[in-house]
Amino acid sequence: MDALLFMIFAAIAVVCGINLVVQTHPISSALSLVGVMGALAALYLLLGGEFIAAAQLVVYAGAIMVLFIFVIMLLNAGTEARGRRSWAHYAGVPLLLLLFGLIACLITRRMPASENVVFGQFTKGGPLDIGRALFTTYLLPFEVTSVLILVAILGAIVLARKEID
Amino acid sequence: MPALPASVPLSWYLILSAILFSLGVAGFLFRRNIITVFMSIELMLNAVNLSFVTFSYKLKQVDGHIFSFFVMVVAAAEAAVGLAIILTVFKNRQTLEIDEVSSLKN
Amino acid sequence: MHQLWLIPLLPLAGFAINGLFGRRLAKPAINAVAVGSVLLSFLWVLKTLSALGVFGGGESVLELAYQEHYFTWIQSGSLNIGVDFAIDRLTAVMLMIVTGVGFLIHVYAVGYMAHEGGYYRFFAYLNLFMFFMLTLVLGANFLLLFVGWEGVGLCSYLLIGFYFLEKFATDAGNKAFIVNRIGDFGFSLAVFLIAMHFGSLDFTTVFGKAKDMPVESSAGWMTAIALLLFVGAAGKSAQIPLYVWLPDAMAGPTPVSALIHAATMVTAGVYMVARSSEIFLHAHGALEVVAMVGLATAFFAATMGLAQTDIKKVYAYSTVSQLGYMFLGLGSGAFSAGIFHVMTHAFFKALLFLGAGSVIHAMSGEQDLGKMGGLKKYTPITFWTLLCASVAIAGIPPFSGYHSKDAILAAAYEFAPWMYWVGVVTAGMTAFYVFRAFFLAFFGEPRWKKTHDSHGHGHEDRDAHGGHGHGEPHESPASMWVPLAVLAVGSLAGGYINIPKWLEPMFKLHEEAPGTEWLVIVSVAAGVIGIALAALFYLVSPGIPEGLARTFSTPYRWIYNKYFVDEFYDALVVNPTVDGSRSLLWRVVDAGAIDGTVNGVGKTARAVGGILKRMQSGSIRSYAAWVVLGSIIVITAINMAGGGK
Amino acid sequence: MSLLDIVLFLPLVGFLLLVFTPKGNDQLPRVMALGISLLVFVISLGLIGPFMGSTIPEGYQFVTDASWISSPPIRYHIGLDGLSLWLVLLTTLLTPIAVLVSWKSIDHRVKEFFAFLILLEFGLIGVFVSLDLFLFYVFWEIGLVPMYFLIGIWGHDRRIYAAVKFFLYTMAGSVLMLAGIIYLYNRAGTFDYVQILSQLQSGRLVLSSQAEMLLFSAFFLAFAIKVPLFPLHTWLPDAHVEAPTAGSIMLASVMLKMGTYGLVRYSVPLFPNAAHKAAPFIIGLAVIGIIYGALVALVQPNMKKLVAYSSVSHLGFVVLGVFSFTQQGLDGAVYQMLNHGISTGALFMLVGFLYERRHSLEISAYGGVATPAPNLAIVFLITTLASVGLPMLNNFVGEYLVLQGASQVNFTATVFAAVGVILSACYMLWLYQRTFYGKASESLSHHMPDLSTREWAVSVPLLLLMFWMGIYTQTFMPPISAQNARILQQYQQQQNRPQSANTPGASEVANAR
Amino acid sequence: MPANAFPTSAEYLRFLPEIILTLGGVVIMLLEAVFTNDDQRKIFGPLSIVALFAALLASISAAGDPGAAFSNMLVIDGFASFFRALVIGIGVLAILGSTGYLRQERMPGGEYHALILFSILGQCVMVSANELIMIFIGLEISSIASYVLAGYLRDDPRNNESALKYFLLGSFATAFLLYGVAWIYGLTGSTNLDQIRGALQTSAAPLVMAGAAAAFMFVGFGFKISAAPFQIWAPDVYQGAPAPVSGFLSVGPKAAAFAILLRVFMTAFGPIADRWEPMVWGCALATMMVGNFAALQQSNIKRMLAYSSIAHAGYVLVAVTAHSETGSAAAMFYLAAYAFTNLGAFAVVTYFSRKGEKYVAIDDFAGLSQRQPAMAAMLTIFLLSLIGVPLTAGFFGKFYIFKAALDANLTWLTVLGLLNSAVAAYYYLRLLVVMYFKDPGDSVENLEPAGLSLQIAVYASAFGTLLLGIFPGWVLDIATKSALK
Repeated sequence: MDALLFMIFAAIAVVCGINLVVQTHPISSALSLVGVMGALAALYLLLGGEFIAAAQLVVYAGAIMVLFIFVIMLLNAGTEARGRRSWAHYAGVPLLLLLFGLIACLITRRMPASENVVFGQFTKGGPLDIGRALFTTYLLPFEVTSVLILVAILGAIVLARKEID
Repeated sequence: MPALPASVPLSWYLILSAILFSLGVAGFLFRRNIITVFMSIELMLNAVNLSFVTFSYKLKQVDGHIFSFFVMVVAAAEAAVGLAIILTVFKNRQTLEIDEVSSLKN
Repeated sequence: MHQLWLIPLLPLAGFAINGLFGRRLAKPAINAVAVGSVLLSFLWVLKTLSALGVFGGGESVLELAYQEHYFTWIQSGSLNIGVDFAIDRLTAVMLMIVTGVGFLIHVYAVGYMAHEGGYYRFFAYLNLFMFFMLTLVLGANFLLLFVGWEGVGLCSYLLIGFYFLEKFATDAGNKAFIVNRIGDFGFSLAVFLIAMHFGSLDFTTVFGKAKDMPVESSAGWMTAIALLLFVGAAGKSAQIPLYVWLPDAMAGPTPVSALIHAATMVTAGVYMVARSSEIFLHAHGALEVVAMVGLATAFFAATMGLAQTDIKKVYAYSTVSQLGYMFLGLGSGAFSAGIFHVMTHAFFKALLFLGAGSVIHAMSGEQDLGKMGGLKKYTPITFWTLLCASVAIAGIPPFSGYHSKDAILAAAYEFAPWMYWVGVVTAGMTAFYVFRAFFLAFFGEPRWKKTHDSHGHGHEDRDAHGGHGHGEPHESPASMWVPLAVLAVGSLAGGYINIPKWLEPMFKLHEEAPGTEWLVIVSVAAGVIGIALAALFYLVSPGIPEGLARTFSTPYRWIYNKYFVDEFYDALVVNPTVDGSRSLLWRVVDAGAIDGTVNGVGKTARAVGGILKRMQSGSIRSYAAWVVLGSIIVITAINMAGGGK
Repeated sequence: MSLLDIVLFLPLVGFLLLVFTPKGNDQLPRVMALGISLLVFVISLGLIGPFMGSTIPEGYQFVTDASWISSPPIRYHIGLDGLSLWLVLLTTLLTPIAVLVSWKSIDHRVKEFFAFLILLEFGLIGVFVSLDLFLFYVFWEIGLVPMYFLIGIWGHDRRIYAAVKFFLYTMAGSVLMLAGIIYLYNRAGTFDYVQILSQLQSGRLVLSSQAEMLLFSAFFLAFAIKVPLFPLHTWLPDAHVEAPTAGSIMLASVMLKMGTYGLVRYSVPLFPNAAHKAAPFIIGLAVIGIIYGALVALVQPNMKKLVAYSSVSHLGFVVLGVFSFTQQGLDGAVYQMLNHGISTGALFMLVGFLYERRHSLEISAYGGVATPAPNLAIVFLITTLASVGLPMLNNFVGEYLVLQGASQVNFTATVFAAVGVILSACYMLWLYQRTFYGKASESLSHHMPDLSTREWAVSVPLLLLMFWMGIYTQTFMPPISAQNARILQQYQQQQNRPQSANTPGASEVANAR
Repeated sequence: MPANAFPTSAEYLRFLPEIILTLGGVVIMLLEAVFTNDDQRKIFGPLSIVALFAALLASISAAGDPGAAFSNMLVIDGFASFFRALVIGIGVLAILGSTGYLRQERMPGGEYHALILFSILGQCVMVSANELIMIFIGLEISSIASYVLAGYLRDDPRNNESALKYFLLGSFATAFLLYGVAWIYGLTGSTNLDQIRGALQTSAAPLVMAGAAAAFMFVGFGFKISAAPFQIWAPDVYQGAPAPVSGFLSVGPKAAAFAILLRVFMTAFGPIADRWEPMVWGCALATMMVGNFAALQQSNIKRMLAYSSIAHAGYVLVAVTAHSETGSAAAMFYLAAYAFTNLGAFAVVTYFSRKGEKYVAIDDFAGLSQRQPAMAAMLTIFLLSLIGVPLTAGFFGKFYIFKAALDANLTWLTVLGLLNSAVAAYYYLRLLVVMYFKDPGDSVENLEPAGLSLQIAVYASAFGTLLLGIFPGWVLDIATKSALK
């Protein structure tokens, strides 16, 4: 059952990922990305990450992707024009294959052997555990992240504010 | 069709992560719309998160989840700033073609 | 202390005064300083020699060299070179010649140069020359000898180029200096070898050690030293193959030719070889080389003298030839005979040049024999004195040349009979061309009358007398002819100063072998025949020379053009050096190869930069591709390094 | 605070004073520069004291040894011995001369010019008195900067090319020397020259033969470029031709000596075995340089270029002398450094005089100068004769000793080097003939005044020195000779010491960190 | 889970500089609404400098009480304190150098100063972090602020492009960094540097994977320090960004990135140094060469300085390659020396470029020495320092680095590096040539004297450059004392 679920969601993730890459209209790509995120949320659940699966849907698929789509709409972005292709376009395929091959080879050959993933084996990914960790061990990063967001807001304001001077 | 096993090895998750990461890279390399390129980066970050969560499962720790949580937050922050930057670029150039934004060069 | 330093320093003081203040001094003052300093020097030589007992004692004095030390010149490690002067018999002879003849020539020059520009400069140089020449003969070590050696070369350079507005004069000066430098190159190498092998440069030490060595020492370095010294001598004394500068040196004023290029400086080589006789005697084969070169020089220079038309050139080649004789004497082992000839030659050759100067003076600067003739009645004193000198050089008894030449030829016969015979032929030729010049100048129709006026201008600033180049030839003033007369006496009677005998303590006296009295007769006969032929060709039937020249046109052309040696040197050495340096070394090696490499490095660097900057295409996607490529490289590299563990 | 400190830092003070001099007045910087440089010269005369007299002191005089940087221990360690004494004096003498020479010819950016000139003096003195390798390197590089500006701002047409080439060439060589210095420090634990030397001599520091050779090469390259040794010489003609007169004087007279000084001070004592091994090769280059420089000088149409190539030739003698490792050779080499400083400096100065009058460096633009300017002709002639090595003038003594020393170890090289002496007469006399002899053209006569009082004032000291150093060498030679004797003694000791590195095992031990 | 869930006051003190900077930034943001634009420029400059000085004092006092803080998230050791002081100092000079620029571009000052402060805050967090998560967050704070700063003049297309390139490529590289972090977390079970080190020292540690993780992380760090082949963004970004920002970017984030690179690689990845050393060796060489050789061809001074900054990163990488105590100290000294030098150089460029950065071609500098001799002299000092002429900071920086490299037996890298520095002399000299040897052109005609704050920035940088060049001892002593093992 676990395997089947993994297969299904993994397939969805990969197909949506590929779709993201091949679609020429940003909206299609954005929707594909949402698909990937949803599939990943399901996989997180399989891995015992209850909180993170929820966050994935709320923060990522919900907030961030809405922002993306909003901007796409705002800028009225259309289908990519077929322009000239730089060398990166042609070199990209072998480069990608090399990179992927390298990573995959490392994972399959060199990663220390470990058990299979069985749903329910790991249950510490709930909000309680996360919250406890965040407010004890990870208190500082948590707080500092607020500054990070502040900076982001400030930056967005600087760049997007209506007029200068 | 061989009988489906009850569960899959951990490394399959990692491979999936690698595939998604590579797809993200591919999107960066092949897409010409700046927003799509940016979304490809988000895809890469998602792939990384999958790795974190997978490793967290393996180690039976919550730290990986925390890390991926921070990644999400950072991704959100980046999205805000990044989209703002894209907006200014669009305002100045009226285009989202990434290849058009190449006036600074030798 | 006999204050030997005064001898060279008096002329140096003269040089300093005239050199520094001469431009503001009146001519009489310049004369007084220049001539007076040499005179004082001459007198100091006399005083010193008499104090040393030379004139009174005879045999017993100066057995050993008398030496004075002033200060250390160069001190480095074990090498200690002092400023030391010494007098021995050889030096005494040279001192007398240099100061005596030098004084006469100074006096002569007062008259001769009276109308020249740069008067003070001339006398300053002349005094400087005296200083260096005296240093040369007084120096008690090889390096001090070398100081004088180079110094006289410098003065020669300056005086040859005295008329520095003329390119040929300065060219001749450069040539003299550079050819001398080639000789000095050999000399200096010899000095290095001497210091290396003897540990000192002092004459006493070096010759003392050399004396203790086995005769005809087989040590190669000894021969090397001797031959290298001889290279130096050949440069200074104009021997084959380095004689080429001397004929050109006649571009200088005539007193210079007399003093430097006849009487004193050019004999420095002879002096030096004689001085180093111990080394030559102990060097295997060196003397043979000296003799051969001397003989060859004597012979070939004589042949070249046959066809010269410039009176000074004739005498110049005769000087080369006579110097060859001296080396023949030295090489035959008769060192004293060589020195003897130095002395007599100083008399008669100085006289020849001064006489020639007087003739030129009379002809208002004309030097071409072809444009002279019939001067006998205009310049009687010059005529008679020149006759004296010509007879002397022809080797006719009892004139001085006869004595010394006879001594040399006798030694040569003993050394190798064929050398004697060549020497005799040379003597005949000498007599011929000297009298040829004599006859052409003083006898026959005056050939100068028609062209006279135009010539006065042509040589205006080259040699004397543009100012009074009009009218008939005239006798020279007293300051000129008195020295001529004194030298004539020397040429006449100088042979009776028995130099070989005087030098006997230093050089083995050359006893004439019994049964060789006929040698003298033959050589004298050769001289007489030479004179007779000259008389026949140039007095009796003047058509013969042209006929001969036509008949033997090829040899004549070779002789007339001095065997094309200058052209040969130019083509073989000078031009290749200059052209090669310019086109190969400078343009190809320096600018092309070396600088090209240097600039090439710069260009390559910039080209690499040009390639690298292409990475910067401005496109974000290609940048990302670089990042991907980089990450692949980095991951691969880090995996390679670990060795797969 | 010893006398030497004052001599060293007074120019720096002068530089700062000049920098902060108000703009606008051109005369003030000239007077200041002259005053400072003369003051330095007068004070520096006091340095001779301990070296005169019957005994030459062992070791360094006027030593100041203070900490500069604590870690790594870099010390401000300076001192003077027979080797550096005269080079310091040469520097302090030539600086006021260079100032006077530039009095009129520099008429724009006057203040900067003199400031750089005085700064240059600071760097040059520093090079000669440093006894700490690091300090030495610092001064070595400092000298580069003012010279770069002197050439670049006040030079002739291709000055930029020349300045950049000069800088890069020297830089390329010196960075490797820096690597060598650092390596030596890592091995010895100190930058102090005296200590490193004593460590090497006592055997506390043993370099493997390979390491020694590499270190020697690193130092040698820097020095050889500066000397400059064939085939690293091509920066020199360009730099000289383009530099202003004062720059040429300082460059030829003092800066080139930095290289030869380095060879004597560092290359030979620190790396005797490597020096010994490399000697035949270096002697070969030196001899090639002597002949090559002379031949190329022969055909130069440009006066300064001619003199520059003659420098290549002359300095070949110095290198030849140093690498003969004989007393005479070393004495001659050091003496020749001074001689070359005097006579070539004077030549550049005189060429500068000519240039000021006619604004051309082409020989063909001259001819017959002796007629309108006889005094200039005489001064030039004496300098020419000094340069060709006429006895009783300074160069002769140096050349003689060098060749005498070299003849004892390599007679073939001596023979070829002596050819250079012939050639020097060729190019110098030909230059003189073409410039001064002949009939002067109308335009030349009008623009060729004879020497002015100022020009006399700078010429006379140099002329006097040419004679003095040629005739009475005992004033100068004993300190040099004594120091060289020590260097040679050390060199021979090092040679005799069994070298542990020839067996691989031992070298590894020596290399172990 | 650590016992001390609640931080002690000592821990807050150790974090005080960051707190001050945060407060400073927030106060500026709040006050922004109160003042007009003109007033903002006048007030916020001094205000941020006050905040920076307060932070500096706090970090100095924190240095007196070293130790960990916040569950080992931070470690305030000498190394951290040194870099904190350095980046804060950089901030002061950067603000001084940009006041005039803001005025001339008529830009509001509030956000600018706040962003600088936040960026420095991020760098402070980075350099004192002992945990990958903190490093990541600090890096992001610094980076996001930097992205915005690079595009601060949002109506200027050059600024936009610069920001976009910086942002996209920076995020791209960060993804690689995170991927590496994920792996190292999976392999060692921790993101704490000390624990990673401990895990890697065990015999069972999967070193190949750890190496690959290190490589991924190096991509991220290499990007920030502009090490080849991840340097390509730098020229475009530096050229496009406002001049004072370029100056700031070339030293501040770079110094912090080097600090974490050193800390991560020497602490966490110390046990696998033999694996990454050859890789860093190659990167160091490639970086030096790319920087120096490409700089030979530049005609835009900002671009040239960008390449020069790449090359200098290469020199520091040589010190990283040495991965020794002296190497670490040398890198610290070098970064300090380079900070003064490069900030000074950019300050002069800022001054010279004038409104709209009109004059940024090298040839525009012709005759500067005659119109503004003092400024030209200062730029000369900076350039000589960049060349590495003795008695300037740059020389001692290079000296210490190559000394450390030779200590570590990196002979060839040393030789090649030194030769590189000789090549580099060429392009710096070219600027000197133009300034001093060429006649003044139009570009220097209407050059006003520099403003006070810029003059302070330039003279202070020059002073620092010379001070570190003549008496490098005290900084080096501090660096040596606080160097990583």
